[in-house]
Amino acid sequence: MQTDRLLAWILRIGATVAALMMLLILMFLLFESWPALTGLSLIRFVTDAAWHPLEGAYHLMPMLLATLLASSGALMLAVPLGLASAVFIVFFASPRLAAVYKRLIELLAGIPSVVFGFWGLTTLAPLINEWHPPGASLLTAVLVLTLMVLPMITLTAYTAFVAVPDALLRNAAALGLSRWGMIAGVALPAARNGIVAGIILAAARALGETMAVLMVAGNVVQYPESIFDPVRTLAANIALEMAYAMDDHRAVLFVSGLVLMVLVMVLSALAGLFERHRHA
Amino acid sequence: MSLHISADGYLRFYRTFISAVIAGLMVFSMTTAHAGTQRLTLTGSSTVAPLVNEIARRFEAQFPGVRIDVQTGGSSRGINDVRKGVADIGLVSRALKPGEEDLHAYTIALDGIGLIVHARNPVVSLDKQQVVDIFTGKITRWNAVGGDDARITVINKAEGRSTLELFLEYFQLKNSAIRPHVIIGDNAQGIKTITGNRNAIGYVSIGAAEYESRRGVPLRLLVLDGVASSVDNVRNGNFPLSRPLNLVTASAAQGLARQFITFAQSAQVHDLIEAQYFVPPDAD
Amino acid sequence: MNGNHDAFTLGPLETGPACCVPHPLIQVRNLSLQYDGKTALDTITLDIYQGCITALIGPSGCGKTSFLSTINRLTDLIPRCNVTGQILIGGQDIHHPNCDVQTLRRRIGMVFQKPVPFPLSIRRNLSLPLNEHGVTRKDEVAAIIEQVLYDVGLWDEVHDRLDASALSLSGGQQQRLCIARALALNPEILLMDEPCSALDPMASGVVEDLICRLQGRYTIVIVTHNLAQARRIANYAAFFWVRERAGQLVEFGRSQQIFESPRHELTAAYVNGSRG
Amino acid sequence: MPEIIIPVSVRQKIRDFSLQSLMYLAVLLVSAVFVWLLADLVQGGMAHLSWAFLTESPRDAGRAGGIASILVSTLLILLIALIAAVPLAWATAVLLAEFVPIDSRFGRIVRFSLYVLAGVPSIVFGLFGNAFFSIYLGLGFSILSGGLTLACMLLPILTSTAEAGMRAVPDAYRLSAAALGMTRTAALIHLIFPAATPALAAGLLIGIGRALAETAALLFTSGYVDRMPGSLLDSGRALALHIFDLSMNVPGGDMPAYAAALVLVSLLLGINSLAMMFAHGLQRRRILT
Repeated sequence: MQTDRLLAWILRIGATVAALMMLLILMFLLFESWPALTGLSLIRFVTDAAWHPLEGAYHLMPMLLATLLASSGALMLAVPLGLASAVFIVFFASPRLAAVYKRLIELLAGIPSVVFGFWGLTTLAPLINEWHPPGASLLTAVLVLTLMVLPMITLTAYTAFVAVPDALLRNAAALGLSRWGMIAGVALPAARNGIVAGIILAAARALGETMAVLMVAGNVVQYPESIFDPVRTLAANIALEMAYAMDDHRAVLFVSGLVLMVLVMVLSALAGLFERHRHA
Repeated sequence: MSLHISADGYLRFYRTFISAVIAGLMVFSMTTAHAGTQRLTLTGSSTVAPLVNEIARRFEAQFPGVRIDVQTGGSSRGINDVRKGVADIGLVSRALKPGEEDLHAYTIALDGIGLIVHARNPVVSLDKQQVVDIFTGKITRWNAVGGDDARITVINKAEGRSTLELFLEYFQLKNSAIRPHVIIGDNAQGIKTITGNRNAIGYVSIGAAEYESRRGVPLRLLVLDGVASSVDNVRNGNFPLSRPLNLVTASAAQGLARQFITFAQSAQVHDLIEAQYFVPPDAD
Repeated sequence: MNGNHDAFTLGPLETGPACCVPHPLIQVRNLSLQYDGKTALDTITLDIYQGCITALIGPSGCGKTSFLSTINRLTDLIPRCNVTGQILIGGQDIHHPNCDVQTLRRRIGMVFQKPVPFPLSIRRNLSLPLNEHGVTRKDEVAAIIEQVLYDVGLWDEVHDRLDASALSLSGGQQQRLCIARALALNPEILLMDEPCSALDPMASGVVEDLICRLQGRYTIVIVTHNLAQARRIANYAAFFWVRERAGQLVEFGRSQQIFESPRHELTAAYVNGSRG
Repeated sequence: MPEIIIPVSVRQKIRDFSLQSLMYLAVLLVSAVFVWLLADLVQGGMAHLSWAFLTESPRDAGRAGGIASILVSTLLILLIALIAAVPLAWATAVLLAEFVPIDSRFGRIVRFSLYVLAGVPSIVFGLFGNAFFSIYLGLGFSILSGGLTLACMLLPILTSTAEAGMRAVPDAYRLSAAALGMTRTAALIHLIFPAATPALAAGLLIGIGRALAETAALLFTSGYVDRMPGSLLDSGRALALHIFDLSMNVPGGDMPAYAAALVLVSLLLGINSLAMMFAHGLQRRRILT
């Protein structure tokens, strides 16, 4: 009994430390962004002429917009592709083919972002450059991000589809629904919450992705006029400028980190909500 | 079916694994403790870094037990890290600015900033106004300056890079006026981008550009206002866009840092400076 | 696996004084139990006699299993489970702060409905609890293992493969191993929660036979849905009934009396098969 | 004029057919891109890959030589991360799975906090690591601060896999062990941990994969000195960061970058497969028992 109590206390301390990690990170981000949050008026992130930190201009909007554009573009491509892949695995492929394809998607999920970025840099960007210079662009970033979040969407949708009770599908089939009628009318609604949660998590991942985007997006701070224009995302900006940022500039970078973290926190809380109501 | 064996086996595996890890770490920390290494951390300009790396190797060879680590990130990082105490010596590829009087700078070499294009780009020279027009987006195609009929890809340096600051200063531009297509950090990244894009133009350290082009990298330094971007022109003071390469410390250098800086300023490393296509400071 | 092993007939038990004496070993006084504020057992008062087999019978959900787990305080493991009232074992209150729950559970063996062999070897299944209770001398452990395996009639079946996985045993063998595991700690009391219901009839018969042989040496409390079995093996029977979702003790007495001349009409209806 | 009426079944068939074609198209596209990517890596990397590449340290900014020192640094960063994260994560998992009720307030707070931590972008971990470990704790750019930053990243994934693994162990073991008078600690050591081992191993491997793939969090914590590290306080360049640096900053660095990427991807795919094997074994085993 005494060993149990001792162990419980040790574990409790460990768990507390683990839980406090989040708080510690948040605290440090806040602490480092404090000069910007108090010293600069926040409206300057919107009203300053441009992003020229060394000239004291901290216009964050183009980067925020680029971040949102790149992520939503990636989702627009990855959601249909991912759903199609999941439907294929669950409802169409032979067990053998399904296993092979699912394995392929899992392997894709295991490829590190730097390799995606490298591939985008050496293969995709030159191709797009042939078509419409400069190659490193919003489009390249969207394509690379698509590849990165696709496995996530596929695998969560797969899990959600598999969790749909067989009886439901058998009943639908007994009613004479075609396979697609069954998928669209029964399986998709039943798996909806799980799929949505997966998509939200993918969005969070895309928003926070740094290296791959940094390598292929061109990193010019601007409002893109076309998908061939280079852009810089918030995360890439941190990676680019963190090394030499000082004083206000450094604080602003921490603010953008904070913005990213809050965005992602909201998204994961939302995903958690959907996850919880999966069977409701 | 003999699951119990695997279960017991796992326990044994845990123990072996953990003891192996601990043993490994102990051996590792012991070897390093016995070495009694003295360490210098240098961070900053990517222009200075390759040179300092070479100097550091020679220094380490002469003073065993010393380890010198060099990381890039731009001159501003060098200043920043020195002030924060993260680095012992900062690498800064320009003179100290007003507001940086708290630091101590030691010049080890001179360098220039040259405009570069791909080796297959027919353009060989530009004047000051053409450069300004290209970088501010008034000229967008190469044929306007005697090149191919192709869109110009403008490569600009990221903020915090002294190469950018000098470039802006010389052409009397504001960074906000420049219309870039690609933003690069280190010199090497600029050179790499140029070699991957026939229609790009950028500017980097002359030393770095010469070093790479002599190694067969397909790039060309442009003639600016009739003056060739070359080490010779930097040496004889003809090239307008030149700058000192400095080692910077937070307080007057002492101990190992002092030793290293003295070494880097001595004639023992002139061959290294020449090999990187920079100019030793006392040569002019 | 096949059930043939279970047809093996048991050898005689080496016993101490095999007797069922009307001396209360466990005294349950006004025991109530709430899960999450909802009453599951309502003021049970009951004596369980030393060396006897007491069968707990009644419909599903009437709290028999809950009652069983209050005796060895397994209810401690269930969050928001609240036990009030008294249980005295040999006159000692098991909820007294000085009562060490590990020692208590050592004195009280428990056998569950589904056999739960640990995913370890047969030998380790028996030696692990022994080691935990401080029996570490190898020869001593080996002797106890042989003794208890012999007692439950497994020795001849498994003595040549003690290091095989316990999961490789048949269902009936697994259940007997679990009984042996409980016996190895030399308990005074055995709690059995429908020990035969997950087994096929053949294996069930072997285990029932075993329980009968344990009578006298141990005080046994057994939950069973099999009335015939209760009638065959029990000295005493307690009939539980569920009223407004709370289990209550309706009638307690010698099993002959409960089954042949029940005093309460619910008991009569239940044992005659018309209710429940 | 007779209206052209398409019967429902025909309309349905057209719809089904077009949906099905689109689906197959998507599947083909995804497979093709994957094969393209892998083929590129293999083709680009094989030529440069050799035994010497693995055993020599990089020279000339990585254009020549190999990746030996990079591998050592990567391994050390990984070790630090695991040594820091595994005990903490598993302790938390044990507490959550074995000691507090699933819906207790404490458990919920810890779980929520880790859930949020799991979503934090790696660059934000990098910011934190730089501010906390490198500057505040004064560890500078070192393998130690990089490893500790990674440890924070691994905490949620290690905890959740371990908790799930322990929850999957049947309650019957816990009850039986308790009924035999065993302490929880004893049950944990002798029964639950061994039974949960495949899940723990799978989680560990997933964590290792995550750590090996990480770049952004290491950029400002472990730094990118490409020399053989002499101590844990030296800066060391991780493999993923080496690929980044070669491809971004080194003219003529593409070939070694391909080779390094091939090494990293092979490593990760191997680890990934191993993790899947453990997870798969776990499923099969649950059916068996």
